[in-house]
Amino acid sequence: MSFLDWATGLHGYLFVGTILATLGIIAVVYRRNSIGVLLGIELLLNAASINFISFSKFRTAAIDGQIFALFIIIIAAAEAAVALAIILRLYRLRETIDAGEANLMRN
Amino acid sequence: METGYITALWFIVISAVTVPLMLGIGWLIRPKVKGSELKSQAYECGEQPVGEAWIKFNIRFYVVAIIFIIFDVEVATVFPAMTLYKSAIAQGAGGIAFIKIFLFIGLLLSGLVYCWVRGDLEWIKGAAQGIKPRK
Amino acid sequence: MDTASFAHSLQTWTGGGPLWIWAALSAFLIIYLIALPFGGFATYVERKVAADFQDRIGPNRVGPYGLLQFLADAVKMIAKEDFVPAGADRFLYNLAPLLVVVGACSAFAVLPLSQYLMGADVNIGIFYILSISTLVAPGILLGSWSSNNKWSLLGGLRGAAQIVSYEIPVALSILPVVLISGTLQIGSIVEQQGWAPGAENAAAYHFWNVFHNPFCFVASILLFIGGLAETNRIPFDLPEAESELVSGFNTEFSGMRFGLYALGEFAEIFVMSGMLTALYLGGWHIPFLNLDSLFVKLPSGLIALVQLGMFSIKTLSLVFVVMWLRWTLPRLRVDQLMGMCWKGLVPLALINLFGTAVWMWLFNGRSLAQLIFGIAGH
Amino acid sequence: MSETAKIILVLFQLLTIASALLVTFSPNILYASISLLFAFLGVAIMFLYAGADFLAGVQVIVYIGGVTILVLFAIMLTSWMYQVKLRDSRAKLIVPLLLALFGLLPFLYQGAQHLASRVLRTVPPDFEAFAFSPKTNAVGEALLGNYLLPFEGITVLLLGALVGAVWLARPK
Repeated sequence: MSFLDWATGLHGYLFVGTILATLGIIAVVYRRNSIGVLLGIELLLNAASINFISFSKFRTAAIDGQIFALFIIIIAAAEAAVALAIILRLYRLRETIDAGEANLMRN
Repeated sequence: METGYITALWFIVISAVTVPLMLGIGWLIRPKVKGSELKSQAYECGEQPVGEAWIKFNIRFYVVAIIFIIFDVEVATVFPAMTLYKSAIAQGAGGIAFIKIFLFIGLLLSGLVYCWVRGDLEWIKGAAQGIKPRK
Repeated sequence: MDTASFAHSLQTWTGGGPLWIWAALSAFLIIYLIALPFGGFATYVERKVAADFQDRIGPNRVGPYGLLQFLADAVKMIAKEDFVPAGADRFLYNLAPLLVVVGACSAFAVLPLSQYLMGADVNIGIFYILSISTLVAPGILLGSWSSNNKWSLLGGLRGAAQIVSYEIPVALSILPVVLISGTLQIGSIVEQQGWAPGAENAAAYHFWNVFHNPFCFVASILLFIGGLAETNRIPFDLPEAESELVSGFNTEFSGMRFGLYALGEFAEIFVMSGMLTALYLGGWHIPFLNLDSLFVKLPSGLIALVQLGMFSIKTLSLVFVVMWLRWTLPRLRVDQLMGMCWKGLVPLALINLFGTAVWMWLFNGRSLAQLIFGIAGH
Repeated sequence: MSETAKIILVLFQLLTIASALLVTFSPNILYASISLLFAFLGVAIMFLYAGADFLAGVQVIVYIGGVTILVLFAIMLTSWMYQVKLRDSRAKLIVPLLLALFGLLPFLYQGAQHLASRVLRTVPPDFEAFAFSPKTNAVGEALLGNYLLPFEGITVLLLGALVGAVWLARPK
């Protein structure tokens, strides 16, 4: 089995998906800039849809995985719209976009 | 079908290569001139540039972008459903397909109506409250 | 009627060779023989048309009637001093024209030049154009941001807001065609717009989509208006409004970088006109004539040429209308622009969609022409 | 699938990974969002190769044409966001890196136990046919058939998102 076959097969897809998911988690935890956190979430959602798509092709050859990926994309877009509106609001209220300082609900 | 997508990818690759190619040719044949500080100033109609270019903008741009992304998603989702309508009519199931599709679009429309009524589609501040821009 | 991609045609005409080479060559030919020369030549035509409208002569020095002006312009652009303003973000400044050119030129892949000359007749055809041309908006936005100039940034933000807003009416005006044809594949959409009252499978042909029903006629006009706005043409040229924003998002772009922006813009105009031609105006079809149902079987090369000519005539007349409008209509204000999109075009496009669906339901999917000639539905 | 096509796919996969690295680690938030654009593009190409042509189109339209533009607007409209330099703490990297190791372990294992994994390789018979068959109609059939309720439900979600986001972003 050559490298090309591996990379373009199921394992290659899952490998890229895993890397994206990991980097997404890292961005969510590590970034203090709220927009950076949002970018990390987008990476995570992309990783999830890669997994759905790859299993839909390499295991079932059915359309269902693609429908799930479609819904993931839709929800990601809605989530991005709301999240960015929240970030803008946060800035207007607290003059910051540091995710660590959005702690009004803590006390 | 495979060839189709591979060709489409080649289009992307070749048009992406075109830009560095043209800039590279230009770099080779043009005279090398050393720019001065005055020359590389940002253009503000001949005046000295004032402050940063990154000034604060009308937040309306952002509201429009939000409305756009929601509609974009809805339109993209409705495309595959639309491709079925013709065959649904041919099979005599046009009514059901019509209701399924236009229920979806009707909800989309209600979002537009909400934004319209609340004045989010007005570009000028206060236009929703009846303050008209100068004619 | 069989549709073959340009790569397949090249393979059959030359005989053999791996397909991917022909795929790459077809992409190269279409971009370098159609997209970029059109972008260059269109600047000459634009100036000549402008001169005619204003009772001037226009460019007349280089070559007969100034025909070679575009070559002179190209040489000038390429040889011009390269200049990056102070405080610019160099990486994004270089990346921005790339995004615009890729967004505009890649869309040529699915334009139905002829049934044997389509770059790639992919089955998401229209969707491919819609999706790849979204790269233009980030390109404009980044170009304006990176050049560290107030005019640029204002123009770029306006441009991006305008382009993304008008994507909605454009997509909604494409949907009636999808309803009628039941596919997104451009080759098959064009094929269905042929003319064949006497043929056996006459129900499969419903003449030009623009005459399919009254709603489609309105939808095609909306698509044209939306296309004007997507390509930043007058009356929607707010992103580069000369009289208020100097030159808008490309103020700080000079020489070949500006040239690339201009090429991208003209290529996009061609794509928009070509898309309108393919979706509503019958694409490569000659009106009232079906080349495949003639009494003689024409060679495929000849058919390809005739169809290419037909497609070019339709598309270039639309391009001419675009240039004509430049000297006819005044520029809109930002609030009028946004109001027109969200309160005018979007509701109207939704009505068209609804109307087309009702028409399809009532008349069992038959077009006006089919009703007149009494052709049965499916 | 030809070797050339496979090489193109691998190149786009590498582009995806490289851009994702930039998204996570670039200190400049604008560059992070631009590289996110390229990551999305790479993922779209991966979708294309996996037989999800329509999904690839949606990915480009929604993510590149929508989400990226929205993020760029947010960064540019609030110019201060660009200039704010928030220091990220390195200590926070430990947990995710452990998670990453955990996630990538199967692949290391798979490299070693190359033959064992071949057992998993039960390729469906119509594998190639699925990859390059038109998907738009199939997606439409699923949306109007089995997935009708989520299809209609998604509009309610989007409506809620629209109303909420516009309310939050509305200038006061």
